[in-house]
Amino acid sequence: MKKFVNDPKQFVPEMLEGIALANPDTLTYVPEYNLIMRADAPVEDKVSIVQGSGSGHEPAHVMIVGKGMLDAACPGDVFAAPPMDYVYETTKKLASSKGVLLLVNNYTGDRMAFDMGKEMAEAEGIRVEILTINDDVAVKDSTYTIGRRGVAGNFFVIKAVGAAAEQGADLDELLRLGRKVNDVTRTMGVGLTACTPPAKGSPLFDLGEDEIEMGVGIHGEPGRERTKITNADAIVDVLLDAVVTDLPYSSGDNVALMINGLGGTPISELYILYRRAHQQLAERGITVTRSYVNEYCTSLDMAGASLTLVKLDDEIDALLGAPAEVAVRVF
Amino acid sequence: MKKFVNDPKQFVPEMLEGIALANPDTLTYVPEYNLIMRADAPVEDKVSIVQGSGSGHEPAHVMIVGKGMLDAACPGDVFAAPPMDYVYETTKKLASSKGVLLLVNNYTGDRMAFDMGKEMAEAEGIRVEILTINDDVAVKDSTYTIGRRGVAGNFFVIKAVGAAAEQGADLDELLRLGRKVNDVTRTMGVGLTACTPPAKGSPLFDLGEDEIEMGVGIHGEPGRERTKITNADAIVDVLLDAVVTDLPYSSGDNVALMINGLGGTPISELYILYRRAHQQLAERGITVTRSYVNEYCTSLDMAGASLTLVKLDDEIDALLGAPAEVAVRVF
Amino acid sequence: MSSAQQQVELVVRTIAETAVENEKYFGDLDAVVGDGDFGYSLARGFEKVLEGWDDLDRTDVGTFLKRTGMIITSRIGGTSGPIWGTAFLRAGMSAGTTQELSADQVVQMLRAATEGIKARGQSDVGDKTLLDALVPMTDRIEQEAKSDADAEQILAAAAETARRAAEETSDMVAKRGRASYTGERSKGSVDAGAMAVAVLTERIHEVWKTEGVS
Amino acid sequence: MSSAQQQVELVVRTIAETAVENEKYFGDLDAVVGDGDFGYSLARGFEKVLEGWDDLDRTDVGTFLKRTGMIITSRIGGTSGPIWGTAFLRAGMSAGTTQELSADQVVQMLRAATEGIKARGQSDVGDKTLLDALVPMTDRIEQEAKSDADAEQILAAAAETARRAAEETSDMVAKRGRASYTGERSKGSVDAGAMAVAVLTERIHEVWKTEGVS
Ligand SMILES: Nc1ncnc2c1ncn2[C@@H]1O[C@H](COP(=O)(O)OP(=O)(O)O)[C@@H](O)[C@H]1O
Ligand SMILES: Nc1ncnc2c1ncn2[C@@H]1O[C@H](COP(=O)(O)OP(=O)(O)O)[C@@H](O)[C@H]1O
Ligand SMILES: [Mg+2]
Ligand SMILES: [Mg+2]
Ligand SMILES: [Mg+2]
Ligand SMILES: [Mg+2]
Repeated sequence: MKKFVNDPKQFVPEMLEGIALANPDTLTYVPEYNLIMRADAPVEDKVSIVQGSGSGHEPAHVMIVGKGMLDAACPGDVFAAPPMDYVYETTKKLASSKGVLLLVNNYTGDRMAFDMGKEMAEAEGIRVEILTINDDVAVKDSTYTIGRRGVAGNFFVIKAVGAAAEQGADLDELLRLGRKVNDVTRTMGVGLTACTPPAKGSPLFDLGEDEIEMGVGIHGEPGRERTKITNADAIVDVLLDAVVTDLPYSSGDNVALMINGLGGTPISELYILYRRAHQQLAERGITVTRSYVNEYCTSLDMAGASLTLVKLDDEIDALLGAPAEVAVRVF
Repeated sequence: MKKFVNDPKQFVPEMLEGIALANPDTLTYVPEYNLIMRADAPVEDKVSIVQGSGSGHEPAHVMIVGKGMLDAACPGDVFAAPPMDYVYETTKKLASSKGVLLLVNNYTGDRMAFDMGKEMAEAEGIRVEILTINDDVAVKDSTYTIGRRGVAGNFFVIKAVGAAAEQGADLDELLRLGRKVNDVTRTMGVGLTACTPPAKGSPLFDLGEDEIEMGVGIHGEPGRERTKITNADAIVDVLLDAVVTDLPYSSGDNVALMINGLGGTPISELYILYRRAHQQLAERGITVTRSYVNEYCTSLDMAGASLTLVKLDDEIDALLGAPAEVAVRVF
Repeated sequence: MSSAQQQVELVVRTIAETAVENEKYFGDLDAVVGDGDFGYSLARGFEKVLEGWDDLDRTDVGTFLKRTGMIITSRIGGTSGPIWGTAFLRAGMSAGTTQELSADQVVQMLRAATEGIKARGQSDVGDKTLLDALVPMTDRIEQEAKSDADAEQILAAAAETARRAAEETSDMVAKRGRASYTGERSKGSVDAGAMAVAVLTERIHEVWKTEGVS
Repeated sequence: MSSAQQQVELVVRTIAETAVENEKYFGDLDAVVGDGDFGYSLARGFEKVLEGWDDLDRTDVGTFLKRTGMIITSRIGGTSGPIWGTAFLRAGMSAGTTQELSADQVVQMLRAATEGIKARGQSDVGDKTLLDALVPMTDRIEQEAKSDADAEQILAAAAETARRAAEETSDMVAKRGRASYTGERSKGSVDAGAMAVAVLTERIHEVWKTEGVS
């Protein structure tokens, strides 16, 4: 394993400590619950927005805590949903007069932890709602599973409800908005390599030198199918077709287009993917009016990328365009 | 080779096209010279700031063109300085009444291309100055080389002169400021893996499963020495000691600390490095007042990182804190 | 200390130690079609159980199991925290203040744990989860208890059934958990949770033979 | 077309084609202690020369070489663009409007190119660059020209010297270019630029034997 890591068991706490040290004025760190929260949270008269999920997806979610985005994140260990306690304690700490919105990526472990945490917090009189995100079109047959996974598209739900909460929206309004964004958001990913969890110390699966994993999950779960590697444009075409036809997005639509890096792929390559996606959308009469090319939701050090579309209307567009401040930044 | 690439010869142009498509309102792309420039450049009554260098270091420099940073970037092919023509044509296009400042990372090819481009532009009556950046402490013996390399520390020079130019500083003042920042900036990097240039299709060098390259360059040039891999803290200690003792930075100093990812290392690991560096600086009585943890100057898909310190005074601090807008962004 | 308490402590301690020892093996099993963290999650949680071992509330067997369950739920993340925590909580609720453990009581505790897992995981036998080892194992214990087998013999039978059942999950298509995303591709490898049940039961049987209280 | 023009075209064309053919080999040489782009840079630049071949200004040998140099400087990046471009420019300036190429004139052209490279690269013999093949090769041509050797024999000697000199760069420590950053570690592998000079000279010799004009 070639990683910057000390004791693998301390991977998450040490990362969180780093984030806290780098952002002393804006973030507070509560080690007992892996909790990173806005220094000024809970903000009175504002719904607190919280997301948990496993670690290993950075910058999601601990590095997008900040004004206009999340009020707090309480991650679990690498690829493991947070223990129910973390959710419960975080919810208590974040309780504002307007309540707490828990954003949950649709996985068994996360769903259970947040359901249990919510119940316990409600028992103490805190108003809590859960909004489940499930944008991954790679998971086809939902009768056999807990349903579609939540992947990089969660960024748009967070951004939208984060902006609306800042503008004073109440819990019901945030639920409406979050569901609305989730409903028009679709993602599919591709893995070029497997990722290596620090505690495992070796890659999660074997991929041949000429193989890629189409529809890969963000936890190194295998995807729809293993295929031979092709050129960048051909890969984009597969991802884009799966995503576009799913909603479907159609001629005349304005969309946000995200090319999200999975951790090991440099941004130069992401722009090569972006180029093709933008051009192919134009061919279909779909206009990209917002572009997101960076790492948003990674899978440790996996080389790969995902493609997300969000269908925009004026309401969503305004929320995505609202200002926000986060730890993952350039300046 | 596992990369998102079509024809390797089109790697740079396709990436640039992607950047242009994603930023139609703010950037202009001139394919003949690999030129990405601010849509409103040259801004009258403002010195234009230009940086070239080879490609493969993204977001440097094509993705940090924008208000308060670069006015233009004219990259060469992967790891190859731009041809002299690109520099010349870019300088002509960017010529404003206050002149053009060319920022050059200290490499033979870049120095030659920019010297020749400058001479040709001057022959046409354009006022041009060159500022050379050389922050890499890994290159020890400068009598045997062209001198220290310019690496991730160039970000701070760009940020400072970019901000000052926006505030109206003239060429001489920018030269003074840029040299001042360069003089208090030091960097050292470490490579965990070799990078794979798309045209080569295989890693630039071989590193054993338990080997790392200390003092590695950003073009896959080998570094000071090859050592056995150790834990993250021990690696930071080596980098930090080399950097701190070089200026030297000393007790009572305020510094900016950058942990720069080399392309294949996820941001989670960068924060583990940041944590140790911040703590060790505190032990030495050095206070981190500005933090930069992200990818700034990469080496394609190399797993690795570099550590940069900038000694701050009020003047530099204010320039680093000034607003700026670039293509590499989260929102 | 009641004999029930002694027996439960031996079993819980064996489970905890075996989970810690098998961190890598369980993790590798989960890596095949899952995300590889199952071994890590169990090991970290049961490490906590062992760390706090001497301070666990031993008022009665039920309390002891419930406290264990709460440590697990609060310390283990992923799917396994809620699943295993719930199992221990329910087993504890079923055991109550009993002083002696009959085979029937053990079966009742295992049934309670099973129902808890099903409810929490919205899952059932056939979904390729730990239930596919746990349920046949419980059935076997129930059946053996009707004969005149002693505890050691019952455990031997349980271990044998759990192992066979766990191995048979290899032919199943996962319908719950992360493995389910791969659909047909989940065939051909055993479920990590089911195999953990088998390994734990085998280990309990071994320990019982050498240190068994009765 | 003057015989000088014919000869220069044959040489330039051979250089260009050989550079394109050896893209991978030259790149691999540069990868050892450099950044691996040398082969790519040369190949892309000389491809441009070949693309524009028929339209090159053939007013005289000097102009032809200078136009070639300008394509190289404007199309090749890295260190090699300015270095090789300058070499062709200076050779062209030295050749001027000559109609016939004597061995002495060739030596003068090579000396001019060498001086251009030294000035542009602030480098000299002994720095482990292409100069360490180019200068011994030029010396050898000068020496052979004093005997009564014909062009083909002179080229054979030049190729032999270039190859030996290039191989000897393996013992040198790089003092210029990217390889210099590695200091002592640059020992043990040949310089990519020097080896390119050797390969190109050998190829020119071969082509001359079969297609040579004189
Ligand atoms: N819905 C469920 N109900 C019961 N058991 C489940 C369920 N989902 C998964 N499991 C069990 O949990 C094991 C995986 O646990 P763990 O690795 O902690 O989960 P994950 O990483 O997917 O959150 C599986 O091997 C299976 O036995
Ligand atoms: N200062 C210099 N003067 C002359 N030749 C040089 C100089 N630096 C490098 N070279 C030659 O150029 C070759 C490398 O060219 P290239 O790969 O284009 O350079 P880089 O990638 O370092 O910019 C070296 O093998 C050497 O022969
Ligand atoms: Mg997990
Ligand atoms: Mg180069
Ligand atoms: Mg798992
Ligand atoms: Mg090179």
